[in-house]
Amino acid sequence: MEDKSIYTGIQPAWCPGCGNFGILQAVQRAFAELKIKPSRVLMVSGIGQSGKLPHYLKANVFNELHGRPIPAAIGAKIANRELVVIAVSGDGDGYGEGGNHWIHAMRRNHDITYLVHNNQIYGLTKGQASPSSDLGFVTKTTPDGAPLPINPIAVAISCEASFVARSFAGDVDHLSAMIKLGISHKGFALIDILQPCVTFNHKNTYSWYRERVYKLEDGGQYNPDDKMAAFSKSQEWGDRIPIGVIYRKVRPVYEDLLPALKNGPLTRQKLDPLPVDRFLNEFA
Amino acid sequence: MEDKSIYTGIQPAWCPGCGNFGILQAVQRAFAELKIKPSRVLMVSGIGQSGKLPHYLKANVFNELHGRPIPAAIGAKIANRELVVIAVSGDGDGYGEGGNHWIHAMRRNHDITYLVHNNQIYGLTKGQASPSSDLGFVTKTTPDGAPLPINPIAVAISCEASFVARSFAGDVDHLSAMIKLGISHKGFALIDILQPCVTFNHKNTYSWYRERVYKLEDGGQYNPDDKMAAFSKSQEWGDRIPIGVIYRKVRPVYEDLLPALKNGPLTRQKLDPLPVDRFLNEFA
Amino acid sequence: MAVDLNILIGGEAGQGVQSIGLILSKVFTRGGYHVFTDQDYESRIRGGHSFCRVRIKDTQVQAISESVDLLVALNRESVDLHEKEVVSTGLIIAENDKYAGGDNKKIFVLPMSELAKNKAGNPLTANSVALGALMAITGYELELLQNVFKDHFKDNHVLQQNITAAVEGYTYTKNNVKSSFHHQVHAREDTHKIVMDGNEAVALGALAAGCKFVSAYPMTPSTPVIEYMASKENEMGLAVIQAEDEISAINMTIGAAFAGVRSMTATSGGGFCLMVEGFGLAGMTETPIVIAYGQRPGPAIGLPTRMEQGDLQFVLRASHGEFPRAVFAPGTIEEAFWLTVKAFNMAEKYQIPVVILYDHYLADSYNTVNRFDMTTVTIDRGLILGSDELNSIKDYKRHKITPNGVSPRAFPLAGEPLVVTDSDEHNEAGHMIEDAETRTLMMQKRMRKLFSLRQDIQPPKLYGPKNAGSTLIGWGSTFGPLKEAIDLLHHENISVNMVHYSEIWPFYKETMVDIMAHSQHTFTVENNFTGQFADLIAQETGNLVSGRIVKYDGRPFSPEYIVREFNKMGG
Amino acid sequence: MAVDLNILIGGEAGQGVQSIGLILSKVFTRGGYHVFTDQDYESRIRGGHSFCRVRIKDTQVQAISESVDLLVALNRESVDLHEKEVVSTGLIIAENDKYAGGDNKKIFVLPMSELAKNKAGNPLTANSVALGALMAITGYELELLQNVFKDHFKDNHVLQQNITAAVEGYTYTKNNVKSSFHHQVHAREDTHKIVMDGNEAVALGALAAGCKFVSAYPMTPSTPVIEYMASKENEMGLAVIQAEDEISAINMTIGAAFAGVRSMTATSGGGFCLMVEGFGLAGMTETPIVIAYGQRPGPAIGLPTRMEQGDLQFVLRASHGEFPRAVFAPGTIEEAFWLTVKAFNMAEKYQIPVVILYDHYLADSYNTVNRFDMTTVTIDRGLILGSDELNSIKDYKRHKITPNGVSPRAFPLAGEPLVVTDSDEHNEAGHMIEDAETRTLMMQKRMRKLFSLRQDIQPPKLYGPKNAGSTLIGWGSTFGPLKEAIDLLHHENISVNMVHYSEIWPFYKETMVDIMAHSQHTFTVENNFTGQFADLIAQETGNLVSGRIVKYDGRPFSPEYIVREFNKMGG
Ligand SMILES: Cc1ncc(C[n+]2csc(CCOP(=O)(O)OP(=O)(O)O)c2C)c(N)n1
Ligand SMILES: Cc1ncc(C[n+]2csc(CCOP(=O)(O)OP(=O)(O)O)c2C)c(N)n1
Ligand code: SF4
Ligand code: SF4
Ligand SMILES: [Mg+2]
Ligand SMILES: [Mg+2]
Repeated sequence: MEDKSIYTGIQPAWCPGCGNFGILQAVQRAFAELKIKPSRVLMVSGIGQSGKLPHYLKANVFNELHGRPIPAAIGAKIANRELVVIAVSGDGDGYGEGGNHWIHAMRRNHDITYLVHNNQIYGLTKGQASPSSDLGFVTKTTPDGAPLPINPIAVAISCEASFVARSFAGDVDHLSAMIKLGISHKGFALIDILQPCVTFNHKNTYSWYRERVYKLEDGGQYNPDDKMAAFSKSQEWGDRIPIGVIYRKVRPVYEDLLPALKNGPLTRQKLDPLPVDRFLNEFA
Repeated sequence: MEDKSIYTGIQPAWCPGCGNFGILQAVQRAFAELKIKPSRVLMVSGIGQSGKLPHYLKANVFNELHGRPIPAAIGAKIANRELVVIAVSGDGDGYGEGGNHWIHAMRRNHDITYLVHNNQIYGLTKGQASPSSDLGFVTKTTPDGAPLPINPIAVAISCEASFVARSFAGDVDHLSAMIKLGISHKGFALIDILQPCVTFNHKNTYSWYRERVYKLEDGGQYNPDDKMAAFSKSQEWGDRIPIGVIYRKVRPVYEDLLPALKNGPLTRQKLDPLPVDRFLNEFA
Repeated sequence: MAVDLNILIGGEAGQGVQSIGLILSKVFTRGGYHVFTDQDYESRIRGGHSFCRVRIKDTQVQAISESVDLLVALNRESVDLHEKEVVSTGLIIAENDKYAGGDNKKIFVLPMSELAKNKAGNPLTANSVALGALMAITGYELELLQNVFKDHFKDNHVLQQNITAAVEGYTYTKNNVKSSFHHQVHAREDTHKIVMDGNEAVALGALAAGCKFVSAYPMTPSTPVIEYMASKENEMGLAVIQAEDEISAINMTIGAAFAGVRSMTATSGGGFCLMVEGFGLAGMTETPIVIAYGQRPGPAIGLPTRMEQGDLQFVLRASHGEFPRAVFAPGTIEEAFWLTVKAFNMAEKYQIPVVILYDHYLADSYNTVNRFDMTTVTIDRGLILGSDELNSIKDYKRHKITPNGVSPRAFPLAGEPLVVTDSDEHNEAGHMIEDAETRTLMMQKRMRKLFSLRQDIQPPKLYGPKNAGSTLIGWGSTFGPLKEAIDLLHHENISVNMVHYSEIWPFYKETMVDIMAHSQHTFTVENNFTGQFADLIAQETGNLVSGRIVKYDGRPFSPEYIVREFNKMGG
Repeated sequence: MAVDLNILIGGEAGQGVQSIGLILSKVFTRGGYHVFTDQDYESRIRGGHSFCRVRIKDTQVQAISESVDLLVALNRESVDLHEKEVVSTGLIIAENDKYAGGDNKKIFVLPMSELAKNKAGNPLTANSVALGALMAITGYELELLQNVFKDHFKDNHVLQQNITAAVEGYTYTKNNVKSSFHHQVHAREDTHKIVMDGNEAVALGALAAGCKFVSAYPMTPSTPVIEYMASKENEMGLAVIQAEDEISAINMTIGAAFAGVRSMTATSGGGFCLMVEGFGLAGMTETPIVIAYGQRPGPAIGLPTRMEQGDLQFVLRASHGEFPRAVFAPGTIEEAFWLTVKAFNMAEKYQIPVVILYDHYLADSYNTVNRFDMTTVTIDRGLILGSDELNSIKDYKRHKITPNGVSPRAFPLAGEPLVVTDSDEHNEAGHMIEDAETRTLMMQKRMRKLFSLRQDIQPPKLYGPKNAGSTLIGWGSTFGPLKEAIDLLHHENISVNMVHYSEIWPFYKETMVDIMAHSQHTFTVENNFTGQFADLIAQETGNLVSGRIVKYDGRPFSPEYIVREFNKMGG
């Protein structure tokens, strides 16, 4: 058995029974199984219940503003490619406030892993609808029912995210396997995690998800390399919800575009004003 | 022939030969053919060469900040549903700076028309790459070549935009037809317009586009009601570029969700403090 | 005997501390008392520690007190943390006397869980047992509690269980409490006052003012404003939309205002940061909008559920470039209502953005107030052209240059003429311009509005003697604690008065100049680090205050704290 | 005779006005002169009207002059608009003498298009014809123009055409100009100075300081900073990324800085509005970043291609909550370089965000400057733990409380210990906290950094006699015009001196207090409406200035304008 104790952080402040505990376990297990030392990992999270995750395990942590983990993760990855960089959002944080960063980070294919704790609600601010709340979901800010939700899987495929998976916080085995794949993938890896919020979301509960999720791996004929099949799969939501790797495509990562990164991490480059002297000739 | 003179605004400040002139003509023709009075139209534009369009025709105009025409258009539409509200962006304005508003407005299905002058470049700021610049496109800010562009059609379909079309500024007939359909459509209508920038984009020129575009209407067997077909069509970009209505789906508009709008435009509701008196009982 | 009873209820998040506070506030208000209740909670949904302090007086009360007469401890931690605040004659109501070492004489053991489960048949009614006990201990009328329960619990079965629980707690306490509690309170005549918090007052103010459009993104502490307004969508003919982010929220608000309705957004510091560009857009396009801005401690995420007055200077200067704005900072719940109404009037009269700058403390504190008289609410939409007027104009100019800078407003489709505006500098017709002359005239036109706006600003409130040795200066939610601090200092025979600003910008300078000339010592009292209001005074009057009393730990001032700091400063 | 030659080139956008300006600047710099060249253009790519003014002196020059000796009119409008600026002995070079009514004696008709097309074989060389003519008229050495052409035109064929065009213009002019021009200039010894604009100086400063990461979103006037830096990616080992928006840009910048490299972003007011929340995040997490902030007139989109100093107070107060920051506003091109270097040093030494607040005028004006000596550039990264030091610490605390408030910094993966930080208020270890005590200590820790930072701030520059009847006070890009205004006033025997701030925050108070005590009259001179620096002085010193000379039409001050305003104020 892997030793997860080295990944234990401070005491979680989540509600008892919250789906986030499953995510925490899965991340720790993935690290342990991949044998990644805490010091090699940088977790950049946003604000929300999800944003607290990094504090509860052991890693380098940058707890960002609401909606902004992706840009900081990108900046850090470019500065030091030797870091394993994981961005962590909630559905509000990632698909709402931070939606613009998300779509552009996917198309540019930055080499980071993106965990989205998708509880289909704003947890930390006490139960408003989120961009992924089901159609018609009633909250105090959506008394007339929420509009059509975002389909994160479909959007990710349309933005050519190079690894797109969905998993379920209630299935730690599956989730940790997905996280391992995501971390191992070179390029932007989205893992949308169905996460029950026991306090504010009384619709999409553990049992609601459990009755619906099925594994794409089971059956063994689903091919995540087929974009059209993936898009078609992304349309399934309701009685049956697929989990697993939905889309995957090997393509150049953004960081490979940058000539400066060829000589090792930027953090190790020398700071030297002297070469600038020759640029001055341009101004003579 | 329609009389477009009533739609003539101030003198354009675009470069001679700019694709925007074709868009201007097409919009005027669409208005004329739909017999929409200028006073019924509100055009909300962002900042960029595209953002100047509304000034060059006759309509109510709110020239917004860079990237923000969609939210103001939504606010105005909710305030007064009797207005024909058209938001106008460039590719940088709409898909870059304003990307988050775009994806959420589509899923919520606000009843507005959205014209994106897509010249695959930042025109007004003198030629930097835009989110839709072709892969590898070299500019001063992308000396190593631009990363994979956004695919606005695919993203729109994945966000369930209820009307998704592409047209070409070099084909005023086609474009004005698309704009008419977009305005007549109830719900969010995206019209992505291929627009040559004669000054800064020397790749995607009139002839480059002309050699590639073909009309979906021609051939007569393309069905924009089929989402999978639409997504598949959205993947075409290169030697052949489809123009026409790519996806269409009738679904409830956001404004229909709002109970307050049942009694006519909000602009016509009375401002009356007295009903608040009975709410005070809740606080006794 | 004057009533001044202080009850503190402590427990974990999720244990219902806040609703005990609200119920008590209503119970005592219905019995003719004045109540002030604050909230202290962490940024989590379950666990941790939270508490609320209910203060009951027979005269107006607008601040909490540091000493506690009755501590209701829903868990052990509440005893540990708050025991020391309990006065010598006070009492601690707790489930278990093992709390706090077990030898605490003040503890009155109340088997809340047991009574709730076994007698009322529902373990969730434990809080009602405690409420019943409180009635017994203070000698207050149990019927009033039952009354409030009737409005509070919608489900009849649940209501009955809670009533039973309260009776059980009441009876058990009557039978078991050793000695009579020092502070007995009896219901007086119901003066039909109401109880609400700052968020509710802002929301009601906006509804009364005829706000028809709200777009916002949730953020503590102002989320309840939009939640409350959303609950009145139907009755008020109002559209509330939760936007994808704050940038969208403010731009939607501007779009709706441009189209012709009163519209607003609500946020806190982090959200306002994202609105700053839109704020300037409202200034440039002369679009009237109202922003309810509930402050919390920064920078960045800071302390999400706590209070600070750290954003004053930011709001005064927010956005690049220069344009007129108004900033109001209500000192009380009542002011929160009335200044919100005024915010809408000023916004439309001067076609500017107006900020209601309050904070978590005011947002989340309950206070007994008079029912607002809706017949005295005035709605002044400023200069708006109706369709006849409009159609008689050939070329309507949205930004016509006028002597006072205010251009007659018109809305799209109100008539035939077109309404045009631009975020770029523009001419009278609203079209983009480049020339120096038009730019200069337009800057002058917009800034000129400040002159008239100034006439509509009320002077700050003075309290205490006109001339005094020292003056305490405050703004916003410090009003209550400051006023009571003055009373305490007067009891110590100290010559001191107070100036309180709730209409902050444009700055009402005259009073301050006068005070600076007459008082020997002037001290600003603010919940921030640098003393931002003191900076404002210096900037506007060229006078430096003698001292700055500041607090930046995320907690409000108590009157006692102010007195101590004042004395330290040798005021 | 002292040389002070003023050339104005006017034409449509797209006609190459700007490159004529640059070429002339280089030509005269290579001939040992000092040049100052500004740009005036509209927010469009073709058409409209743009011009640039080239001033050539034999001594240092840092401002334009209002009077024009030579007007090169590339179109009719340039004559119409600028004719009145031409001095009586001046000359107008134009294609057609029908311009300006046709009877303008000053017009020298130069058939630019014809010579370009027929003699040089390329109609696009018309500007070079004009340049050749300028050499002939001023008596300047044609070889120097040809020299500059060699560096300017990369393609040999095009180069030859332009050389021919210049010779044609030169010869035609020599043969046809009626009388000798009043202002003859001959090349002096080449002092090997260089010519650059403010954007280039900032970009070079950042490169010299070792900036390794830039993320930005294009915005006038600062876009050229990132464009220039991107052109050096390979040579400097630097990553430049154009972000999807400014929010992303600043947060990427912060992420890279946290990971361990010097990083920056560049923007203008509208973009900075969107960065305001991230700015506070840098403050809260103590992450050093540098922001190159080129001002333009606001509010909102304002005048995109023009100048203003309207954002000072915004930057000083931007973001909710309170945290230390530094704001530098270079007065000259040279300062733009050196203060950018300093910005990186201060950012890392104090772990704070630092803003270089310049404006379109400085950004886009060329000036003759000495080559920056790279051997004198110092790089001070502050307290950073190396891997050995780090590994010897058991529990590294990113936000350790220290006497001066600065915590030793470490980067992820620099050693085994973990680096943790949070946008929430946090403890020394970087984890979120809720308690009042830690909050208070952390606020104090961060704000304490200001004390040491103050020691690193240079006093403002004084010019003129130490004591004078009046003092003109400026900041940022007004340095040049202000200094020359002082000279002009001294010629009028007026007792006046000047104080100029380029390191604005933390505010260097002592000088100002001293000046206010000695000068009878103090006048701030600023390109904004309200006099924002005057507000800052009042806030910091408690003194009001006697008057505020302001200008807010989007155009820079000329020395003459300042003198007129000063005289009007009775200074
Ligand atoms: C700019 C900004 N806007 C709003 C907030 C308030 N806020 C904090 S968390 C949150 C939403 C949380 O929802 P989600 O991201 O789904 O996370 P969850 O708590 O459900 O895990 C909001 C709106 C904030 N901190 N900053
Ligand atoms: C917040 C903000 N950021 C940046 C800018 C500068 N800016 C103006 S237009 C523009 C890009 C224009 O590109 P696009 O939207 O494609 O329009 P085009 O000019 O190509 O039509 C930019 C970056 C701005 N005005 N505001
Ligand atoms: S509110 Fe929901 S998401 Fe947040 S901790 Fe509780 S259960 Fe989890
Ligand atoms: S720069 Fe390009 S987009 Fe802009 S007006 Fe010129 S041709 Fe059109
Ligand atoms: Mg959530
Ligand atoms: Mg474009």
